[in-house]
Amino acid sequence: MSAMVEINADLCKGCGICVSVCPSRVLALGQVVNSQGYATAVPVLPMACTGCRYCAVMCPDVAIRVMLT
Amino acid sequence: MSAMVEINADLCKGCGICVSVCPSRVLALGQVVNSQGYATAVPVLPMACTGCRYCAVMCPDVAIRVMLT
Amino acid sequence: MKTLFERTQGLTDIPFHYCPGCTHGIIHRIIGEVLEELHLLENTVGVTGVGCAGFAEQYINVDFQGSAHGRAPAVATGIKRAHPELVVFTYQGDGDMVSIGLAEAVHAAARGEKITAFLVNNANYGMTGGQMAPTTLIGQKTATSPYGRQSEQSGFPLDLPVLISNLPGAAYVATVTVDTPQNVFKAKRAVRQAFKTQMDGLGFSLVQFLSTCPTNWGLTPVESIQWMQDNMFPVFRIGELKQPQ
Amino acid sequence: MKTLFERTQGLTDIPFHYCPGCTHGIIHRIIGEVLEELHLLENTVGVTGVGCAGFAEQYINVDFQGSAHGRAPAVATGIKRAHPELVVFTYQGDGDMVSIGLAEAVHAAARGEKITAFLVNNANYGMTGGQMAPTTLIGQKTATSPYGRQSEQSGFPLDLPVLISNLPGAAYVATVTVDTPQNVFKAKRAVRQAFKTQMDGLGFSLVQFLSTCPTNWGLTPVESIQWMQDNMFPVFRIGELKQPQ
Amino acid sequence: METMFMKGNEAVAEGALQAGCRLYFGYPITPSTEIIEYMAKHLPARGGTFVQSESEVAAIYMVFGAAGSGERVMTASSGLGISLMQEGLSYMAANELPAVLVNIMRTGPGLGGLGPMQGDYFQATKGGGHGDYSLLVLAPASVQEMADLTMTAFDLADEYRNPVLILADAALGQMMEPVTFGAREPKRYDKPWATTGAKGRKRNLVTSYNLQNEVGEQKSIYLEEKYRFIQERLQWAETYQTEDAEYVLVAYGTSARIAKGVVNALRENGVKAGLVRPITLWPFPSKVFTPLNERVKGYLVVEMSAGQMIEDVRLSTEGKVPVAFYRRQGGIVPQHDEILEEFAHAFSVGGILA
Amino acid sequence: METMFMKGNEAVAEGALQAGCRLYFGYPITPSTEIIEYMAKHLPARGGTFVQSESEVAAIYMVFGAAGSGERVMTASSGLGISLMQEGLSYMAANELPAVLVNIMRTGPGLGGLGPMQGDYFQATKGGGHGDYSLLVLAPASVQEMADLTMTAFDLADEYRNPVLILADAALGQMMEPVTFGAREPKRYDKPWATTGAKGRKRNLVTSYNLQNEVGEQKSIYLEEKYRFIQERLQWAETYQTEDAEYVLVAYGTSARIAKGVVNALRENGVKAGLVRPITLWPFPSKVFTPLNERVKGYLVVEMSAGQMIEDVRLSTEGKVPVAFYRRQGGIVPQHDEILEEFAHAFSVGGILA
Amino acid sequence: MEQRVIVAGFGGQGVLFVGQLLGYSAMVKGLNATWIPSYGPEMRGGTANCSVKLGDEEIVSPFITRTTHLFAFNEPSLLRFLPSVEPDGVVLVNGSLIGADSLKNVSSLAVVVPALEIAEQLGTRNSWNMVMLGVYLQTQTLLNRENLKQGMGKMVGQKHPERIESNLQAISAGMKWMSEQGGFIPNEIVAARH
Amino acid sequence: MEQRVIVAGFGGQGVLFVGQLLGYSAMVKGLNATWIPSYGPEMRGGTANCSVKLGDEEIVSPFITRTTHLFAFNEPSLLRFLPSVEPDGVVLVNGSLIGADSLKNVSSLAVVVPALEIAEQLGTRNSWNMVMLGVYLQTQTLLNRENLKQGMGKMVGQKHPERIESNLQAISAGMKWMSEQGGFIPNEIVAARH
Ligand SMILES: Cc1ncc(C[n+]2csc(CCOP(=O)(O)OP(=O)(O)O)c2C)c(N)n1
Ligand SMILES: Cc1ncc(C[n+]2csc(CCOP(=O)(O)OP(=O)(O)O)c2C)c(N)n1
Ligand code: SF4
Ligand code: SF4
Ligand code: SF4
Ligand code: SF4
Ligand code: SF4
Ligand code: SF4
Ligand SMILES: [Mg+2]
Ligand SMILES: [Mg+2]
Repeated sequence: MSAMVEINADLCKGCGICVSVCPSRVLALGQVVNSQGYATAVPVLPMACTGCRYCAVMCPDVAIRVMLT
Repeated sequence: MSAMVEINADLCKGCGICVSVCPSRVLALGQVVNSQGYATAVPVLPMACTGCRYCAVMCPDVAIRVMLT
Repeated sequence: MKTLFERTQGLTDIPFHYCPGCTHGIIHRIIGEVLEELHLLENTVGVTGVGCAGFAEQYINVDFQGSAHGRAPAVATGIKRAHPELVVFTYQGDGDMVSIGLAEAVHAAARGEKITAFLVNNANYGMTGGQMAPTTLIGQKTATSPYGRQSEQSGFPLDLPVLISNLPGAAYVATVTVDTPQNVFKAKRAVRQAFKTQMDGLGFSLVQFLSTCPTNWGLTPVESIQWMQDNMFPVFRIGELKQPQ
Repeated sequence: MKTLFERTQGLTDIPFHYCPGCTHGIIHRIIGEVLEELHLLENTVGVTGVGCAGFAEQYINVDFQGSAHGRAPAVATGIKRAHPELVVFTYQGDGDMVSIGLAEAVHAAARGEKITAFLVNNANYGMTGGQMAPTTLIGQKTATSPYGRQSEQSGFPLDLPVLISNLPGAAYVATVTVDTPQNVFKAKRAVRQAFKTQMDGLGFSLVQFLSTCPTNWGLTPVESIQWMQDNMFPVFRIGELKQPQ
Repeated sequence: METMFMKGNEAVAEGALQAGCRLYFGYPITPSTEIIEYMAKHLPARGGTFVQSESEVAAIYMVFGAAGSGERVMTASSGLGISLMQEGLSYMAANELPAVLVNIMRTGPGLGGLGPMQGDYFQATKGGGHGDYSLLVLAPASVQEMADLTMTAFDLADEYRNPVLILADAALGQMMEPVTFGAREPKRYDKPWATTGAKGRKRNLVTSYNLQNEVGEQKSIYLEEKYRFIQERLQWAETYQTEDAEYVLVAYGTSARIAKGVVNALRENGVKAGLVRPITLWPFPSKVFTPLNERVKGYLVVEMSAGQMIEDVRLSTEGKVPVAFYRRQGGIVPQHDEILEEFAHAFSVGGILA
Repeated sequence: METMFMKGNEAVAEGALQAGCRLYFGYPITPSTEIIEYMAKHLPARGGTFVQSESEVAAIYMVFGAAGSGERVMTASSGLGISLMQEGLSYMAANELPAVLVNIMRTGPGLGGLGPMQGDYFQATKGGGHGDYSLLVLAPASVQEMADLTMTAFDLADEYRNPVLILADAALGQMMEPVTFGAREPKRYDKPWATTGAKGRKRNLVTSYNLQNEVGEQKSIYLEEKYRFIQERLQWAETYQTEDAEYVLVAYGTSARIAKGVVNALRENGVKAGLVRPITLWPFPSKVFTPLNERVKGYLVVEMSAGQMIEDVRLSTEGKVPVAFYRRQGGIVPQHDEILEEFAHAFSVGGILA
Repeated sequence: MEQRVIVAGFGGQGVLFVGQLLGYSAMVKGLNATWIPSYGPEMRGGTANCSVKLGDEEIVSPFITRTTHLFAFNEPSLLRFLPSVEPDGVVLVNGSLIGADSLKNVSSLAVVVPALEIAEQLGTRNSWNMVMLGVYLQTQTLLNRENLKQGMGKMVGQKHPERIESNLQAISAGMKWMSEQGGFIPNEIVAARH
Repeated sequence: MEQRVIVAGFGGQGVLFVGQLLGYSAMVKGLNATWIPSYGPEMRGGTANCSVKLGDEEIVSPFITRTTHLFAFNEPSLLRFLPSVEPDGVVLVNGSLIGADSLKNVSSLAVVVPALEIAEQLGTRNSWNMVMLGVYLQTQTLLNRENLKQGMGKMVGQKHPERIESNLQAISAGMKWMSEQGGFIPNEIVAARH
């Protein structure tokens, strides 16, 4: 089983909080700008995700889903 | 020297507080009704007054003067 | 002939209109005396709330502004900020200050406003005929708690000095009583201390007086003092809750 | 495939309009989650104050009334007294609850009103562009304290939970933070405890959240969390100040 | 059916109870105090809830909350307290919340005095709060009407989803008269919009914020149309001897009682006088004036204020008929003889003074 | 003399400073916030005192206290906050306290929205508080006037011992325009009635309570006469192209700016149109209408409300001339073309639409 | 026919009670009635008064400009309300508090009632105001003792039957005293006139 | 002559600044000018716009119904305000955020400015909005570079002369770019038109 993090780019505002709290450095702010003009967060090291949910718990826009596959 | 208590019958409302606090039982509520309809306090044992001022300090209508003669 | 006690210059000549035995009168007198003793009669502005206390402006011999119900601390703030050199005090009932005027009172304390507030707590709304106040005791019958105040419906008596005494802006906070000559002297000392706190620029000062309302309590004046001692003294924390360091 | 974390039914589908990184969003979410977990979504009425927080009604998935600025505790009282069987909570900013709405909040506590109040303290008025709040820290620059808040002029930060925690009507009082995942979990426990206190009919419950306002603080969201830890944590008493016996 | 000898204030309270008022939130103020005291005493026993609020501001928002969750609710005060409620009243109207409030008018402005006055007419009818809205305003003129119009007020509030204000001067609040309560059953209204917990339905929002101007304008137009609809339907006035009247006195509340005596006196002296007594102050019963404007020689407005309702009378008479004015202030009620004198003077009618 | 490019709100604040305003008490609210922020920034440096109050209720009573002790003082807010001040305003008027307040109107009722609106006209001009009193109400229509009328307001307040309200819609508060400040010296008024400590004089009382009705009535009559005196003297309006006008638009504030453009367009199309722009809303400049009523064929009132000032226009026209109405609401400003259309429709004037 | 009654005196003298009782009694008799008190903080000053109107026609105003019956329980009240009394009106005066001097200028019928003494004889000192009511009954024809009895029943309910009883006794005593003065003859001077 | 300019984009793009600069510049030139922003909590949503009117006659309304110049800094702004642009108006588009697709329905003159690229070449990435202003200068005759310079001086004061300098460089670069496109010929299609 491995964990997977999913970021809803429509909701993400690129605040960077998830990036700062992920213990496994899974996330980073990307270059792509969404329809609101925000550079959203993206999983840059998706495989490193442990499913700890820190990112989701701290995301102010509830843009993150964490799953176990 | 002896103490003397003087009650302003226009101001007195006959509340009886001075009567109740005088340690020397100098005062009592009289039978005479003033223009406001109040039976005012009168010194019934004027000579017993020690000048302790308790009555004056407690009079809500500042109707009492205490003197030393 | 020496005068041991006479009417202070701090009071006007107008007879009080208060009910017989109402201790508002004692409180007026000691405030007037302290103002006279501290030579403040020409340097002070009082602010009344609305309530029986609202007539203080007729009796205490300084400039006065009549505020709206509960707003005296705000009015006093306006005066003090306009004229920091003046001594400014409010005279308010418990309904006035603890109920409708709570926000203004607490914020003045929190701001450390350099004013003095006198709170006359007679456990009900005297002026309007004896309704429940935030200070009304549990079980006490009033015109709006005809079955006795019940905490389940109306909560618990509010002791404003206790509430604000830990605010850093509150410099001097005391609760005093006017039930005996000795306690009246103590009360007068508290009044003096409150004004001094203001004059020294230390912050907000508050003196709560426990006071009687014979008319609405349905007791004689002397019984009222007894009732106050028996029922109010255990509920409100008496003493100097906070003194300037 | 198992879901470890997904959006709660306690939130609507409408995206938050809050600024990037504003922790109002975290607080919304945990309230929504607790409401869902306690099966309260069909049994609850929320009341918003005015402020950024005022939009909570769009997002938290229960019946809502939008109150005027500061008056949510009074509105909640009206609802709760009309429908004691409902769970009623307020969601208010620090300007809303501690400044203009102080009287309503303290009186609701004093009455032991069986409602829950959530106070989001971001040390300023977010919605109107970052003015000074009663919670603004000494020295903090805001739009109305452009030279930094000075206690001499504006007094001291007001910590509402501390102020009311000794009132007998206040049954559960806590201050929590949303700066780390661990603290968010703690905050969520406080939310649950607050609702439970209400459901058990024990009295008034208040949870203060220390929260960020990156936009008006002029910091990035991540810097804001750091600023909150460095500057707000020492000033506001964090923890459960009062628990039901 | 029972007849009681009651104060107007008590009749208001009893009327509310009989109309099914379930909650009362309020703050004491002379000369309205008997209302809150009656409620404190009787509401709990009759299955309701009484809360003394910390202020009038809190009172109106408690009323807001209870009304928003669908219950019949009331508050009462006097001018000063009603002033403090202006923000709340604007909110209630914007949210279309039904509730009944009572203003037992004392003298103003400021702290004023405790005597009867009609100086809060503008505040009541033009909207003392911000924005375009109206309260429905009812003006009783007897203790019986204090009871009856209070009951009516609850129905109107629910019918039109709007706060209804009973506007009475202190004399009406303080006086006692016989008053009869019939076995009037309170009407029941469905309130699907109320916040009662979103069980088995979509969640309800009671809010008045409009992020977008376009939405705001739609809301404004909706309210405007509602108000116009009410204005069409709800213009109540008592007309007394107006059928053949050449002169018409216009007054409400206690002023109207005295004016009625004046009309009687004028009739005894052969002057064809009549009385229009507006019962709804908002909507103002303009329609009543339309036929009169064509044949009346003069109106005499009598108020206990510097002249407030007279503006609505002027608007209703469209400049067609002269409008004279008599008033007393400061808690003093206009006197029969004085009104007669003013009448004689305004319309140069002789021989009517004793 | 310096010309600056400023927001209307800033111009109000700078105007106040130049008028010698020494104290500001207030509470933030969009769209007036620039005023409090400007004061927080500049008042201390210019020898004054700024206090952010805990609420609008507290603000107006702080203003009360400072005004009562003789200092020039101001507060500003928007509709909701002004509603909360109604009790205080009644008190201030009753105590004849001079001060300046500013309402930067947003949309209402209730929480409303932030767009510009003129829905607080009734509240401002009829007295939203209890009792008979009036505020003096000034309505600027440009950023320059935001500054100038604020300065004037301080003088009027002291001159007549009455609170003066600047009533401006949010567009005027938020827009920037060039504004020039002259070297206008603030007038100085003696205030022997102020509470400044009773040194060398009898003590002063600032109170509004009347124990006896007779005293209350004297006070009412005194105030009434003062107001009538002001009404006689102080009716200000800008008239534009009214000399030969057959049709007159009536509007204030932002509406008036747009209406002026419409007048220009009508003139270009050969229609003799003019504009009356009331500058004092209380007293309403009725006198300006008197000569016009005799020859004008129609008035068109333009407001950003459901229709409030139109009542005063109707009262001023005494039914002699038809009064048409155009308005937008909810934060939307009436548009040039729409007004033209309404004009064409109301007065059956053809050929003026593009 | 309309009676316009003012009752005035110190607080605590039962001023409002006496007035209300007239109102209740009129109501139970099927008459129209209004009662209005002076109210508010003046009461702190210790005086009180109320106006009662009774009659078979609609009562337009509850206020009284021309008084038909004045109950003056103390001197300030007498001085204050005397000017409003009609030439053929009746002034009922509490003789225990008001001296003959004060009545010098009274041109209407003035009845000085030794009410306290009468009540003391009954052993119910506090019922002196009921004695006054008894005297009043003899000066008019709208209300009689039975009306007052029923009014009292409606007013205080059946909770204190003994109080009603002692009140009625005092009323009777007042009636008796007045008839001993020769009864009431409209527009004539009765024994009690000063 | 009256110019009616709308500047619209995301918060943080300097929308209000650009608009105010136009106002200040007009003022120092002795023209009339009004500026009005959209304001309030919509800004939380991340968009901003303002309306500027400039001209030598009295400006009656600060609001714009027919736009002569639209600065569209992002796509939603373009879509929102395009309908208001006059047939002979000018649409100045931030080419770095707005794709050619969005311009399909533009019937007025649209100038797509590679503003970010130009600013980056200058080494002042953030001054791309000044580049837009430079382009604008070439499309009208009311204001020139000198006016903007003075307006900027009045607006930001002498505190940051280096910022003024770099802004002016960016303006010049924008002007240069536009003139390289063949300059502005009213009612004709310029190179940049899509
Ligand atoms: C806004 C407003 N609400 C209500 C009142 C009526 N009112 C006058 S005094 C008072 C209460 C006074 O009680 P308190 O402050 O305890 O003073 P006390 O008379 O007991 O000394 C009230 C409710 C008022 N004047 N203004
Ligand atoms: C009576 C009233 N006064 C002022 C305002 C303007 N106002 C709206 S929100 C707000 C402050 C909000 O600050 P806070 O409560 O701290 O919430 P935040 O936006 O910081 O979450 C103010 C002053 C208002 N809406 N109503
Ligand atoms: S679940 Fe944990 S490890 Fe995975 S992305 Fe989120 S914070 Fe990182
Ligand atoms: S915390 Fe949420 S909103 Fe912020 S960057 Fe991460 S996913 Fe986006
Ligand atoms: S001074 Fe003392 S002893 Fe004399 S009467 Fe007063 S209380 Fe009694
Ligand atoms: S205490 Fe004063 S008022 Fe009371 S009885 Fe004695 S003298 Fe009279
Ligand atoms: S009512 Fe009570 S507080 Fe007021 S004067 Fe009388 S006794 Fe004193
Ligand atoms: S202004 Fe502050 S509190 Fe409001 S949404 Fe933005 S960051 Fe959050
Ligand atoms: Mg009290
Ligand atoms: Mg905040």
